[in-house]
Amino acid sequence: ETIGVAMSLFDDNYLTVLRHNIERHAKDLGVEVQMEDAQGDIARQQSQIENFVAAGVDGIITMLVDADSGRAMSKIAENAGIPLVFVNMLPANMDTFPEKQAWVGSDEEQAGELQATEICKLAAGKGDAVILMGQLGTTGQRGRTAAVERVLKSDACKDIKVLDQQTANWMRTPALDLMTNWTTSGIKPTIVFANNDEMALGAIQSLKASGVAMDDVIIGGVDATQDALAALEAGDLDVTVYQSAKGQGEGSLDTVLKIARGEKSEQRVAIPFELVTPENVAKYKSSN
Amino acid sequence: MENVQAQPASPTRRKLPQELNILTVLIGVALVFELLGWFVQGQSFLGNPQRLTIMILQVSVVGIIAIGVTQVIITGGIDLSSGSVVAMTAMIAMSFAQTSDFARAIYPGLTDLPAIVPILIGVGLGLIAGIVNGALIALTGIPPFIATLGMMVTARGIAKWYTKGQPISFPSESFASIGSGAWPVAIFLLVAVIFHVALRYTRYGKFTYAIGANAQAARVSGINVQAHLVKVYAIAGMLAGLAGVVTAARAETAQAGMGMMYELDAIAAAVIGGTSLSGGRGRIFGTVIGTVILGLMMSGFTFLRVDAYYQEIVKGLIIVAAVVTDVYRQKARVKKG
Amino acid sequence: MENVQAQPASPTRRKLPQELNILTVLIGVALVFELLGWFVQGQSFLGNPQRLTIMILQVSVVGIIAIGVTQVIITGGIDLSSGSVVAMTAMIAMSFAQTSDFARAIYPGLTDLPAIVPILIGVGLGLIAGIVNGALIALTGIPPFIATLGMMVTARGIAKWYTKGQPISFPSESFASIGSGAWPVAIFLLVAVIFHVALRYTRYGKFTYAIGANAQAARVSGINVQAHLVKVYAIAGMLAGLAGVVTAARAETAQAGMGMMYELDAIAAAVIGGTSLSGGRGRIFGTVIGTVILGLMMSGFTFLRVDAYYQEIVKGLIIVAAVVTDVYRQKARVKKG
Amino acid sequence: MISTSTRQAIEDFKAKARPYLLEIEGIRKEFPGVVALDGVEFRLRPGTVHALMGENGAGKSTLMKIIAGVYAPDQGTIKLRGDEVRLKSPKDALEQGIAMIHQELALMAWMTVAENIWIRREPRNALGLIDHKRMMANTRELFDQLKIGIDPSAEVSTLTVAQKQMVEIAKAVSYESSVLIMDEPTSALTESEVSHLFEIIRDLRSRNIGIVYITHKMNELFEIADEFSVFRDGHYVGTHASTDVTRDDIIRMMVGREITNMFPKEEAPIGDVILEVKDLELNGVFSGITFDLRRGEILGVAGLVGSGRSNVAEAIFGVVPATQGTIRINGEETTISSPADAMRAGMALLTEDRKETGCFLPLTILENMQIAALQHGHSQMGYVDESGLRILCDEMKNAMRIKTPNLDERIENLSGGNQQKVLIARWLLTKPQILILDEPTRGIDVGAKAEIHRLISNLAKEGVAVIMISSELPEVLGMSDRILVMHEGHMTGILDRAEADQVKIMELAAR
Ligand SMILES: Nc1ncnc2c1ncn2[C@@H]1O[C@H](COP(=O)(O)OP(=O)(O)OP(=O)(O)O)[C@@H](O)[C@H]1O
Ligand SMILES: Nc1ncnc2c1ncn2[C@@H]1O[C@H](COP(=O)(O)OP(=O)(O)OP(=O)(O)O)[C@@H](O)[C@H]1O
Ligand SMILES: [Mg+2]
Ligand SMILES: [Mg+2]
Repeated sequence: ETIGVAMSLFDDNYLTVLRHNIERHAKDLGVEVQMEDAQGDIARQQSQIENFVAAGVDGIITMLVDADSGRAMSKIAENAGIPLVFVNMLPANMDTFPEKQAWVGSDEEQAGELQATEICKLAAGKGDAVILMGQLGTTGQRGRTAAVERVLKSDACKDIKVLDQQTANWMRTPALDLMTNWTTSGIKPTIVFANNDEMALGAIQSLKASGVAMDDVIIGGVDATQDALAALEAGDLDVTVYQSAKGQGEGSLDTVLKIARGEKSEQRVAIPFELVTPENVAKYKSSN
Repeated sequence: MENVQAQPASPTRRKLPQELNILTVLIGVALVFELLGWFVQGQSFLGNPQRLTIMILQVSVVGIIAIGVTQVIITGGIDLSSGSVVAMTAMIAMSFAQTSDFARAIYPGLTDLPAIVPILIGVGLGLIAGIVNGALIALTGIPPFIATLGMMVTARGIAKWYTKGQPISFPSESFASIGSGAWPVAIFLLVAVIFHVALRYTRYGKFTYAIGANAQAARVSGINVQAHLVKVYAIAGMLAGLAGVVTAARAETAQAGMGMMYELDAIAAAVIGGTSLSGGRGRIFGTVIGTVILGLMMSGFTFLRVDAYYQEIVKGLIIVAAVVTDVYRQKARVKKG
Repeated sequence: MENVQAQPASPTRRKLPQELNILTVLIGVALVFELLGWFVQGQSFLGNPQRLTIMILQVSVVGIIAIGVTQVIITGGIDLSSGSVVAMTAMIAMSFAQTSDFARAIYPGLTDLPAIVPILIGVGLGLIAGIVNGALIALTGIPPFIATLGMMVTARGIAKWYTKGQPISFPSESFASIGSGAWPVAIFLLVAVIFHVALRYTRYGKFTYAIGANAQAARVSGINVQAHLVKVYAIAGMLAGLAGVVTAARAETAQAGMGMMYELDAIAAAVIGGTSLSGGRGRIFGTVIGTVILGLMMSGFTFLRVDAYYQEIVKGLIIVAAVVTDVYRQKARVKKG
Repeated sequence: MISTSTRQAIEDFKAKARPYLLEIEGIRKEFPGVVALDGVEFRLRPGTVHALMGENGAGKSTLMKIIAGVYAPDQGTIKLRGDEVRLKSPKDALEQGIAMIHQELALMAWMTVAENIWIRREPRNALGLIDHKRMMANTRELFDQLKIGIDPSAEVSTLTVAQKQMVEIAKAVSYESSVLIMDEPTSALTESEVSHLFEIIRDLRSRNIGIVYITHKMNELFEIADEFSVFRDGHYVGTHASTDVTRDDIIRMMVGREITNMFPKEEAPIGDVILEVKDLELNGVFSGITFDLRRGEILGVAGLVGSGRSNVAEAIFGVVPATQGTIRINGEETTISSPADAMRAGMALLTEDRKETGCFLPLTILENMQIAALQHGHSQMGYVDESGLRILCDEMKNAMRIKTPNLDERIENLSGGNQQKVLIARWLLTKPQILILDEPTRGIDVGAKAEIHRLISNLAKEGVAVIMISSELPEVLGMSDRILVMHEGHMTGILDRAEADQVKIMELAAR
């Protein structure tokens, strides 16, 4: 059996781990996978799925570039009668899935919510915050930022003031520069919400360089990458959110194979996010 | 002077020099894929009509852009803004193509509009972006690279700002239909034919080549160089707008990240097809072939299950190899006479 | 022949024409931010020495690239590969800079190496990429745009393939130190001074300008144009490699997505600084100013808390405005004589 | 024509110049579709000036480029001082002592005069850095020696064509090479400068340097050359001492037929005034230009290099519009702010700089020829009548004897003279009422020159009003009905054909 896997972006750390989990699992099962990189481009991803159809694969797994493009992808697979499983990103057309299609993943908003709730608790509901956003317009950036903002509106956390929010394009160096620009402009946050770990690490580097004690700021990321876990252990990072790449990777491959073989399967397989703190970090060090 | 005689060149050589060259490159690449197909996959690469359609379908948007970009390059300029203009026009056109079945991203009070309205809005916006590019270049004299780089950043910014990053989705059926089936291919080929004729047989075309060959001489020959440049950039912008509409219709969604790097693919298609970046030389037919070569690569890689990690490396090498081959074949042709 | 006389130019005009122009643009932009700073934030923008350092610090990587790119543009070429070369060299250099405190991404058996090893590997790899660019351009005669576009795609592919997309982190202290503090700024300025001298006071420089002004004339003057072009692209590649090392050291991690679009920022810095894309004109000092203008914008936007969604729009407009101003001031200067 | 001292010099050196400085045999060079040279031989003695003569496209420049290492020959040998050499690049040639002034100006526009001259040989200080001061001083010294008055620190782009030419000459001389090739060095110079150049050449000759001198100007041959070789259609015709032959002999060798009249000026009926120029002024460049022009009249414009003749022509044609003054066409005041305006008013301008403002090098001959005509008609709703134009252009090509296999050849591949003919054809296709020609026969061979003169004359007869700027006094005197003379941006007089002669013109031009 051959499964086509259309990933949104190869450069992303978390997605790399996810990809490797799919590959590993496929090897164990003796299934052949063909990976494609859409480089963040919806149209390219669409073409890749069409190319899979033309190449006659037995099933397709896709990590969407954007949730809203789900409908177009669903149509292509439906017309060709090929099973399609969306992994990680929740497609906008989840409720109207045709047959032979499913979603395996975790809800972006949950990540932001877990992060914000924990930070709010650590900060005792008050402080000056900044938000480091991912690349503007991406589903992760929107979902996670929206969840953080929602949590901060709640009564328990409404004393946390957001001083500014800017994008650092998911990357470490831009986050480093952004944070430095903030501190020199008189924005001295005690709380940093970062849409992912890389940006959190950039912020940490900047704050350390300007002599801020890491105990004085609370910093949260998402993804639980190896770098982030190390930072968490060192006490620099305060919280991150684990998204089970293993669960999603294996789940998506299992689901698509089930559909392809005509076995029964769920259309919605939710794999929850998990909060990672210094207390439980050891458990995750070997997970991703 | 009676004995003034140059050896007459073979007459065939005159008609399609660059295009024939690049056509053989195209055939060469296709044959390599075909051969590998039989060896590696045990099936024909070209023998699958569905694949052939998809091959062109997936590059038709880049192709539409490339036709405009080719004209800009012939004038000796460059257009880096096309990819961003695709995003901007896709977003804005889509906001007028949504139906009331879903919540509208912008203009909640809007009634459902016929598809032609968002299409014209998209194409019109592209036209305006192109006019701004052209006017900047022609009137202020700044290099096209910078003017269109500015537009690239600005248009992308507008695309993001328009809905604060939110994508806009679920257009009306009629709007989506121009992106479905073989429509994008048809639009691409129609545009190609129109501008092939325009460049070869009209004054517009002759002036375009003249400006690229020697702008000063063009002015002295009575051409209004500034006005003409505005026209050429306007057309390139308009085609980018059209490409934006087609992409949005095809994906049934518009988002700010769309069309990223398309400008480079479009320029690559034009140059692979024999358009000279120093201006004055190039043909639409060549650009179409260049575009198809890009499509061929994308399909071929998936077909041959080339590891995605290698795809980019191989793609880079093929682009360079195609142009090198072309350059050498032209040199060889010149040698042979 | 006694009456053959060029109007002697006023002697001051010769010395720093473009740079002075662009310096005033820089001062203009800075003053606007300063003014807005007082009005909007109630504090001085320039009065903060830390900000001034950071302003340059965050663009020093782009600046290092821009110095190489400037030289390429002076020859009439272009280098689109720098951003990708940054990623490739960052990845590979970093894999030799890791310590045994953490698991190594590649080469698990390696002992800890002194920082100079990964630095030389990074710079050397950049050099090789540059030589390949230069050799392709000089020997096959394909346009620089295409050769370096090929390298752009290929080098990015290599960066991704190297660890199958995995980032590489935790370098040795000594390696990280060249990216910390004011080191990147020092490296940037040192490189700038070296190539300022090289361009102005060595034959290398004269040949570079000569080739850009008139390659044919350079050839008949006895310059080995091909060999020289290889040199210039090699230097640009080497500087991109150096930039890759500095970025990796600064971020203490290397990732395949690094350096994205840096080539455009570098080209913009060069052109804002007065380097002509048609070749033959440009100076390192101008490029340094152009780089600082980019840094000023980044800092300024954050300082003024410009909404993230507007920033790109404003950035695009400023780039265009800077170059337009420059063009007009130059025209005015020419008018005055 | 030949002074006794020159004759003496020839005898002297014939005796001692046994081993040739340069010997060339059996050279063949082919370009796509054209055999530029075939079985060519050529020998140069030290201490002589050896002129190369031949029609446009005969292969003179190509042969010289082979000697200067620019092209590699397909066949044949080059011997330098008796030893066979292979010149792989201009660098090789320069290092072997062969320098060349190229027909197409080869300077780096954005560099200074000094940088252009010393490129690759810049003086360096103890640190190995370039010593700009010394470079300037060296340039000044060179210029003083050659009596050239150009600022060494000026950017080449600000120089006039003539000044650029002088810089090229100085640069070539500065190599102190033993073989110096000059490919039409005087095409952009006026008489006084030419005689100055000849002084330089004589000085070089006395230092035993071998000079190859290409020219289309017959009188220069007699004045400066010791011997000359003739080429025709890429073949070697023969070598003679310049004392042995007459002008007509040479022309016969070059063209293979007689040319009886160089200036076939025919009386044309002079009609009404068509163009009136009054007090035309361009700030700081020229002022007070007033004249009128009648149908059928040829108005010659003479003056020294840099006197502003080209600027006036460009102002009238709207390339750089005048800042003051009026232009009337057929009695009506007309504002001309761009060449398009001028063309609408029935004007045409053949510009002086073929490469910069004339040719579209990457385009074909056909495309080059038809471009101006496209402004008026030849198209319907933008759709160009290509076949109709092709017939017209083909006629032009035949009428003007443009040497090319066909119209789809790139103009780039034509010889300079043939390019010039294509440009003239371009403007004739617009059927102008007023034709302004700026150095129309620059770089054109005698045969073609006579043809162009006949053409101009015929046009005048058909009622076209012609303004002809020329630095060749015989041409101005031979062709014009009246002659306008300029000096440093001012008109210094208008002479009638009857009263004009060389002396009067020079008086007005140089005062
Ligand atoms: N680079 C080239 N490519 C193709 N054909 C060429 C090239 N250079 C010269 N030719 C052709 O070779 C022939 C000889 O040209 P060449 O320039 O040597 O003539 P010439 O004797 O110098 O003429 P002129 O007096 O006009 O300068 C011409 O027919 C010309 O068209
Ligand atoms: N591009 C330029 N920049 C500055 N000065 C110029 C430029 N072109 C011409 N000039 C000046 O204008 C004056 C007239 O030049 P023009 O070329 O009209 O003279 P000309 O009589 O036609 O000489 P030529 O024989 O060289 O054609 C000269 O003094 C020259 O220095
Ligand atoms: Mg010649
Ligand atoms: Mg003139």
